[in-house]
Amino acid sequence: MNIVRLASIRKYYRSSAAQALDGVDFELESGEIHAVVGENGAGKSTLARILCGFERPDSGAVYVKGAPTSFSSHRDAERVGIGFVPQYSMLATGLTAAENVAIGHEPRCFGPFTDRRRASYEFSLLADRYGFTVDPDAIVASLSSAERREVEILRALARGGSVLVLDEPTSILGEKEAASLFTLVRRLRDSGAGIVYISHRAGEIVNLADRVTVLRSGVVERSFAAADVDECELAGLIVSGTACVDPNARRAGVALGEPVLTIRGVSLGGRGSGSLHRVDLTVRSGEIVSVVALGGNGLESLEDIAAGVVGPDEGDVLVKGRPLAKWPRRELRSRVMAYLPTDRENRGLSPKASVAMNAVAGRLFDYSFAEFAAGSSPLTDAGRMLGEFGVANWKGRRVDTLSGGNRQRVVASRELSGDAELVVAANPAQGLDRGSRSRLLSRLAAMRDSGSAVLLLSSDPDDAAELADRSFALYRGRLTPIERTGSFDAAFSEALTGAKP
Amino acid sequence: AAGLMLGASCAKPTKVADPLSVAVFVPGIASGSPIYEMLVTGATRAVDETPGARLKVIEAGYDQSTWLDSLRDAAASGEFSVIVSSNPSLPELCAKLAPDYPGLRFILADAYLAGNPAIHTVLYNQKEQGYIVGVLAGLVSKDRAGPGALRAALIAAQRYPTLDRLIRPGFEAGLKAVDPAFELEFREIGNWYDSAKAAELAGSLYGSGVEVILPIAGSAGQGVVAAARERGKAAVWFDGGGYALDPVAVVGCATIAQDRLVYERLKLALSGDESIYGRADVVSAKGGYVGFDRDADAFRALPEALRAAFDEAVRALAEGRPDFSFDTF
Amino acid sequence: MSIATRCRFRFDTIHDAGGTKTAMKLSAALASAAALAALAAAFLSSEPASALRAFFLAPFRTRTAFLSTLELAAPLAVCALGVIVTFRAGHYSLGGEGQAYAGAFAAALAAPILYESLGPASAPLAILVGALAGAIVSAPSAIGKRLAGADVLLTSILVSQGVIFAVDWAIGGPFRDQSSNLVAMRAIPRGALLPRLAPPSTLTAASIVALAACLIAAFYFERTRSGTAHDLYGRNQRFAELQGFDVARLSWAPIVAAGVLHGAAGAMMALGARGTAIRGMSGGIGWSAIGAALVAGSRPQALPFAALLFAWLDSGSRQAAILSDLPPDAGQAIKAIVILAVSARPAIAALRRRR
Amino acid sequence: MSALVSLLAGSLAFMAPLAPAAVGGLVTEYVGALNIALEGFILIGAFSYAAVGAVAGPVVGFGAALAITAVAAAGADLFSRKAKADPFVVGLGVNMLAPAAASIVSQSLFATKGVAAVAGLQSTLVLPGLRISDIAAFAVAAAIILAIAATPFGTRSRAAGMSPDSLAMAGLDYGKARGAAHLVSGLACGATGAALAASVGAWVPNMSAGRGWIALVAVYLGGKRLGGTVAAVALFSVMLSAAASAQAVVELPAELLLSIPYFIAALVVIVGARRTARRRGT
Ligand SMILES: Nc1ncnc2c1ncn2[C@@H]1O[C@H](COP(=O)(O)OP(=O)(O)OP(=O)(O)O)[C@@H](O)[C@H]1O
Ligand SMILES: Nc1ncnc2c1ncn2[C@@H]1O[C@H](COP(=O)(O)OP(=O)(O)OP(=O)(O)O)[C@@H](O)[C@H]1O
Ligand SMILES: [Mg+2]
Ligand SMILES: [Mg+2]
Repeated sequence: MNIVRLASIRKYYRSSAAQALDGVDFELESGEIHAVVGENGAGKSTLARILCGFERPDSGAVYVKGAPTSFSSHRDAERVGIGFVPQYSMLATGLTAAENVAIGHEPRCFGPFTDRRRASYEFSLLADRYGFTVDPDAIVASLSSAERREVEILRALARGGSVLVLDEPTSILGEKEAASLFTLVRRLRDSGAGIVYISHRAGEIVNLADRVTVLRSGVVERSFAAADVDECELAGLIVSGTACVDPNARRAGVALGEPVLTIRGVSLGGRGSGSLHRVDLTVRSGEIVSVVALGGNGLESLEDIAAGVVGPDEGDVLVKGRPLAKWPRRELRSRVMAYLPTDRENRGLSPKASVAMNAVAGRLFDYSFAEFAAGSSPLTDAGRMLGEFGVANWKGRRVDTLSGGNRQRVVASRELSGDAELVVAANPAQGLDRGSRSRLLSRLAAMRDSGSAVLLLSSDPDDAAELADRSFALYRGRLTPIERTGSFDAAFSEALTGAKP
Repeated sequence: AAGLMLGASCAKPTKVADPLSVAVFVPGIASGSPIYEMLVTGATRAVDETPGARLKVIEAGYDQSTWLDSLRDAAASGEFSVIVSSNPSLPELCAKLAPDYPGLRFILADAYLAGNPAIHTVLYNQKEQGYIVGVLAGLVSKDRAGPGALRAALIAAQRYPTLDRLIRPGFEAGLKAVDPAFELEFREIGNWYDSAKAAELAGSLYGSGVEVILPIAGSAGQGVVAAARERGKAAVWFDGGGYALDPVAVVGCATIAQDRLVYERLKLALSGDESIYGRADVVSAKGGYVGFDRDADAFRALPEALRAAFDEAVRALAEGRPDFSFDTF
Repeated sequence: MSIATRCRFRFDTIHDAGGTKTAMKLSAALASAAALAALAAAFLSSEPASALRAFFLAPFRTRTAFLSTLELAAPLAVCALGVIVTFRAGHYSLGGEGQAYAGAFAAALAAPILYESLGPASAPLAILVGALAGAIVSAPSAIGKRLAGADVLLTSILVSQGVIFAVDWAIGGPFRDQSSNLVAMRAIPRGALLPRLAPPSTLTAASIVALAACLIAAFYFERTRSGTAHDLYGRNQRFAELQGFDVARLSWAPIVAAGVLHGAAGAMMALGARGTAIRGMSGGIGWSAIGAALVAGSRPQALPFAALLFAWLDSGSRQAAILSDLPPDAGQAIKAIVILAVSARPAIAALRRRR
Repeated sequence: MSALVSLLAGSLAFMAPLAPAAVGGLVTEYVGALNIALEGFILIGAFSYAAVGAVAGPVVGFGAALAITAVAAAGADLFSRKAKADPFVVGLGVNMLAPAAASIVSQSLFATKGVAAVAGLQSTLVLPGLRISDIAAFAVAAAIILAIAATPFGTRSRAAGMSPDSLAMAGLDYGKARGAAHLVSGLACGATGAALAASVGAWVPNMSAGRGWIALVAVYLGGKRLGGTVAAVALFSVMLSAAASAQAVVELPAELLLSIPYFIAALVVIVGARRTARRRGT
């Protein structure tokens, strides 16, 4: 018996003129993990939001345990036990973790007053039950991305728990956090809950899911039992026409050049376990160097240092032999350095500006006054760059009406369309579907081959494994080189968890 | 807007106004303000008595910085040949307009400007007005406070020339006429409407032993009256209308015969007398233009002897003692 | 296909992110505003027809009235341009009122002196002096933002309020025209004022300057690199910094530019019809300017219309008091209702969306 | 000594009508709306007190001031949400409409557009500088403080301001949270207006005299936090009361004195920001 069923759901977004869902049928059984996959912009998040009562479908029906239901807000969905973990963080960052979970259902004392102590206590009970360790009274703004995700998961589980909808939950999680999430999800499934699991990672899905539904352009293309396919087949199904690539079969013989980025004895304090301690790292032209870390081990700090967002407390950061801070920013960014940030909403995009503007922002001052005033060449350039990464239908649209993956494609279009001498790419493949991911990775490889220096910062070891010439693990702010001998994965997990080989 | 713009470009030339059409320009709001109500009454009477004359009342609101624009609109409408108004600050504004609208004439009460051929002004001798309430304030203070320190106060919205040169010295002269030992306290509110702050200032003055306060503060004066009421102290009022605010606390109210003055001068103008323009007159207690309103219970409740002394001072003033007359301001 | 898309009145630019077009917003809102105002007049006047005619048509009926309304719109447009310049840099400065007032004061102070030495050429210089005064009032916010990251909204409103009191004092005290009962400074000599283009209307070159300023600003934001960087900085400062824009300058320059514009607008008022600085003469222009800027959707090209709308309402409520029996507060009430109606999304667009 | 007492009394008198408005401004700030219409709502409150109080007495008048202003504030917010009108422009309209409407109603109710003194509406002094109406105003402020500090209302309002999405995740409606906050800020402005009118026993056009703006500034000066706002209100009250008392000593120009607190506050803000920036190391 299914717990939730969607029948012929349609949803049209006027602001982006997108038919996000076009007659979708979807069923979720209790005790199953049902994966939803598909290209960027296929309608996965929209499906999830309708299932959870955030949006109303234009037409079609939602059935809960066989009865037709209409949700007017997420509260209605919560009431029947549906919890949601959104693709983007939806927390009130100035409140505490416990307050965020309690909101809307605050425990009371003395009549109308909030019982703070009980809210914290209930939060810790919940966290203990699911094996999380977030401090209930910590202000969310002070938590790391992974910890925030834990808060969101706890919020989804706090009420009901008969259905849990997870929208790309692992895109910003490291391997360890991801593993514990999988355990949790399996446990919930085994206790009879239904799980909707949206992801682009074929590996995860094959290991985790019981059933898979493939969406394409708002329509269900296929739905099948996960046991029927292997990882490679699944990857092919998610993105039409992409063959499964053997990760280790690349690497043209490219000559190593001069050091482009030199990080020497850099320390950065005040960030807890994410502080850096005397980090040395050199990236030469013609190589891809990857640094992999689990959440909270300093990857974000290293990103800030390498991109010049903050200066180090100690040590030097040199780009082409010149201190990074001494570079005029405009010259650095328009000629030398490409930067794909982890935090794309704040750093990588100007969400309320047009897509085209976001695409050409980096080369604004490359145009002459007259060229820019005439307006056609920036627009043409934007079209060309966006086309390269497969962003379609972008004219006259604001970036924040794009789907998550398409936003990342816009960032990539801007940053990787030139021939930067140095690329700092932090989690560049987050939220990208298989096809876009491989397109992005091959673009990075091509840039390396034409002499760029690439620093790849990632919480996903797969990125490193596929691409990197040299790899490091970052654990508690210290770098350890990883030798590519023997089992790569084993070497990684040891370095990442601090277990000395 | 574009369509209207086209309409404007083929507009008619300015028309010549009927010589008997009068605008009463109220630099504020008539209702609730005795001086402006009298302005309207006086002008209405003059127009009613003149066959063929027409009257339009224009209220401009209290923001003085917009008065010029309103006056200009009135002048530009071409509907009026005489504008009657009352306020010390109007002569400058009218003088600014006069060159643009040569046919237009202005009669301004409670104002002073000599020598502009389009403008006739009449100023009340407000020094006398101040003197009258000063004497009353002095008598009442002395009567109530006994032989202690003799202090009275003036709370003003803000400082302006008529206040500094006429009202304040007149009030002080009245106090000193009662007893040269009187001291005058002065406080400024900063605007014409913060009655709560006026109440606060008055409250602390009353608390420190002041018995009578004269507010020259427009609506904010209500705050002074309120403070007097709750502490059993007294206030004296200017220009009429004060008794209505409180039947007990307001013990006296100096008046001006605005309705009569406006009636007389407008009557002259409508009869075709051009000689008044360019002149600046001063009217005083002698002609009965400045006086005192006795018709109130609070005043009648004052001690017999006190009232007698006060009446004597007012009578003397009407006969020119002391002499506060002046020709140029 | 939506009406908005069909009525597109400009070429596609890199800025185009869709959305309601301002021209349509303005005109559709005007229609509903007029209907509401008619209703209000019917209740508040004994002769609603003539009140309405006076309110809506008098400002345009005669050449003089129309040109004077244009002149009224000029300082408002310049102020609103200042608002747009700061808002589009993401700085929410509410200090326009004090800056304009200081500009008027400084211009009234400087004009007679400049006139003595320079003669008729003094007017533009006096406006520059006003602009400088506006810039000085804006400086604490600009410096505070640049050096300390101090909240511009807060510093600007505080400094502005302090300056308003201080200028009130200066105009009413040491710099007051002692011979006058108006709380104002000495009248500026006629020759030092902005020359009137079409007497008896108050029209001066100020309105032409204002229009030109709006067009230049529109070009700046839509078609120049720096204007685009400015805009992107306003939308997301971190992003602008990482794209290599000159964020240090953008953190203070728009604030000072707005100060300059506000100060110049104040000077225009003093050197225009008023002929001097009068106590309280800024009369809420800083706030109306924010209203006008928002009604124009932060687009300088739409600003002349929005400013004209506000000036028209101002003038209309005065005209209604003069030509009909509509009291000033009723005029004020109608003005408020029209502003509320204009701020609403056009009813038409809302209906279209519903269907 | 007596100077100190009178300074304190003056500060209390100034603070009583300011405190509720500032706390009300804080509540709307929590939900992320800059409430520039405090001034207009204070006028509505004052007028309602006088108008209803004239028929039904001061107690009912006070209640009516709270209720009417709350409804007006919630209504304005509803309009801005439903018509998608810019809240700032709506605030501008309210500030323009409130005094005009009061004047129109006053004409038909009190037959005057000027001061309308109503017998029996002046609240009695219980201490120097403190009236019964002031105590009521403080009580309203205290109730709101309690509500935002210790009930779900406060947390939800803050969440609405930080991230409307976080409310949606709790199945709560952002619009309703915003509306509730405006309702409360209306209550607060009603209390401020009523306290003002009760201190002089009359409706005086324009009697708010800038207190709405001071309240707004206090919210910002207090860093949009409860403690800070209350401290800023106290600071302003003392400074403004001191400026008034100073007139007894020297005849200083009132306006120049009034400007000083604002300049000092601006300086405090800039220096404070500089120190925070230093601490953050940027
Ligand atoms: N709030 C919105 N406003 C307008 N259009 C939207 C909105 N949300 C989604 N869309 C559009 O609907 C379509 C489906 O988007 P959705 O977010 O569901 O995709 P997705 O499958 O989750 O993609 P991704 O893998 O990139 O997250 C896209 O074309 C997107 O641009
Ligand atoms: N935060 C901002 N920073 C800079 N400029 C802005 C900002 N908000 C708006 N603008 C400017 O104002 C214009 C209107 O903004 P927006 O795109 O939100 O309106 P719209 O979509 O055209 O209209 P609406 O949203 O009312 O239908 C933009 O084109 C931009 O030029
Ligand atoms: Mg998605
Ligand atoms: Mg928009």
